[in-house]
Amino acid sequence: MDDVLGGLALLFVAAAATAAVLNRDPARQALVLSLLGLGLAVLFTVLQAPDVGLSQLAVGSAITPLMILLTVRKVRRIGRGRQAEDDGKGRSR
Amino acid sequence: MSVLPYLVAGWIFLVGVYGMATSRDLVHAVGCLSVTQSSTYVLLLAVGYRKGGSAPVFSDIEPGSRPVVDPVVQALALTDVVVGATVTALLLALVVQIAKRHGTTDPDALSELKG
Amino acid sequence: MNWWLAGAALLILGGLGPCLWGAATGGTGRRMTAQNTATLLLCLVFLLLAQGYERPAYTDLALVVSVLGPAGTLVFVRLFETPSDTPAAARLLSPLVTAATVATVVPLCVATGPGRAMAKLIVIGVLLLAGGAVTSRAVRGG
Amino acid sequence: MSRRFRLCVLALGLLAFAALFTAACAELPPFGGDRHPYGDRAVHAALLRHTANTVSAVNFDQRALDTLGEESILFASVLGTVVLLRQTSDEHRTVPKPSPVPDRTRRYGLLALPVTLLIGLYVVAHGQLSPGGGFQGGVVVATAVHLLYIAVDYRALERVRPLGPYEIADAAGEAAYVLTGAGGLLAGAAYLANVLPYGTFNTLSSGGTVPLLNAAVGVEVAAAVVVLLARFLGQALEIEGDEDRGEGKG
Repeated sequence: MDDVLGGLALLFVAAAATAAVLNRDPARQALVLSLLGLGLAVLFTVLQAPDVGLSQLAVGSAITPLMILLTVRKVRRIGRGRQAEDDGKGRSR
Repeated sequence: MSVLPYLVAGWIFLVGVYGMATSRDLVHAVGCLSVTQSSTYVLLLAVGYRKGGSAPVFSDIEPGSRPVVDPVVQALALTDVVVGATVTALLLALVVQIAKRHGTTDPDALSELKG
Repeated sequence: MNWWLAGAALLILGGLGPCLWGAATGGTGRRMTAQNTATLLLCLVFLLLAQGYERPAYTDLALVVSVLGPAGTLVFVRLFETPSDTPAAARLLSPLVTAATVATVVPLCVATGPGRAMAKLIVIGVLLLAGGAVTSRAVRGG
Repeated sequence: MSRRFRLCVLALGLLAFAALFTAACAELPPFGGDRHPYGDRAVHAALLRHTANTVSAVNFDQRALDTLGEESILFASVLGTVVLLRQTSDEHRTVPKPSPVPDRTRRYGLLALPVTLLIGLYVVAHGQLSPGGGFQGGVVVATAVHLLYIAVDYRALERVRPLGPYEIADAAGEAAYVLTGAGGLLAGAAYLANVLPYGTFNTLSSGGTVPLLNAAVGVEVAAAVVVLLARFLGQALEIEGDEDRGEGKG
């Protein structure tokens, strides 16, 4: 039974890691990363490391996605600001 | 089953590096780095696992009543998970700075800007 | 053969696997619904693992997920700018998760018997149900 | 260097790594093997010092100096982030628009906050007994504070989060760890040596200095994450570059 559980958790983590890399939009990647964190937590618990699992859960479930999404928002705001600036300059010329 | 955990750790590492190298957005690259990082935790914990073992935590079992897995590798991975998250934050802060300076987070466009 | 572990394996294969597929493809609403369902199911997986390995200490993980999981989902609800395009089937998911929670927590309570451990299980169950009810509404935009 | 050429180099590197790594896997001790000399000795040493959670014993007693290093990395990266994301002279703050949150979510957030806080403190306090500790519990505590932003409103968060005390707490946590270590020197033993009485096995006060160092890390991590997120929130919601910045520079 241990082998089956461990194998399933490992395959889930491998699939989640691949999906996280292949999602090129950072906001959507953050969603898959949070699932990867959850999968890792299960894998660590199956490998009898609940301490590490708890660590992964605490970090991966809310804090990391929040930081990534805030960065994405900031970067997009900068992009929009630049766009507006360029448009303004184009009109004044 | 005997080498599957090691191979999965290797796969996560490879896929993370591939993502970083082909990324068109630095925020995405930072996400890929954290994927790569997680491969080390998988490898470490796989090395410390003992078949039929339990967690080396004796709040709810008698010491010596069951075989336990290796606590040393767990301690290594545990601190790095949290410290790694703050390093990710530092990298994201750098990305914000780059976006402010150059108005883009595409690494290819950035290298064109440089020369 | 340990039935608790078998249940956990079944939840990973039949619950978390499809959720990963849902979160990695498709529209934003679908992805968020999948992520939300995955966190709620994960809590049940931890409860089953704790019982299956006969380690009451492992329930701490379920306790942490029962509050941080909904918090994580609310982060996405808060910061995703695109309008929600939640699939119609999402309505069916939340009763399904509720039923799964009850179907997991009640047998676990029976297996542990009265005491501190059972109180902890009930607290986790209540937190999970409350969090699930709020987040699944929030994901649907209500 | 063209993109195509770069991909070829990447493929070569990845293939070489895959080949070497697979070869190395064959030589590694088999997964789930029975020989863990370091692990067995670490468990033995932890039990001698009455620490039920041997992982915490390794972190805060046997390898406490390593943890000091890790903690310093954490401290340094928080410092770096604070410097990078500070408000510069050509930027100004705007008041973010309040965003509508459904009543149901708001009520849940306000109820979940104390519960999450309590769970976080429980995880920190039981670090030397059951799974958990300062690193994990600190993050949970910090998440609890941010439920105010996630489920209520940014301004509600700003009211309970005067940043100064959190920055001081961050430094105080780091200092407490260093000073507890120096206590070992004062007692005539080595730096970070476990000099306090070990207490009764499997009680909150067991483990000598382990609970103290654990609490110091908990304070530091919680404060660090709050400070970090405050900077990100400030940048994403409040700080804006001046419109005439491009002209001033050019």
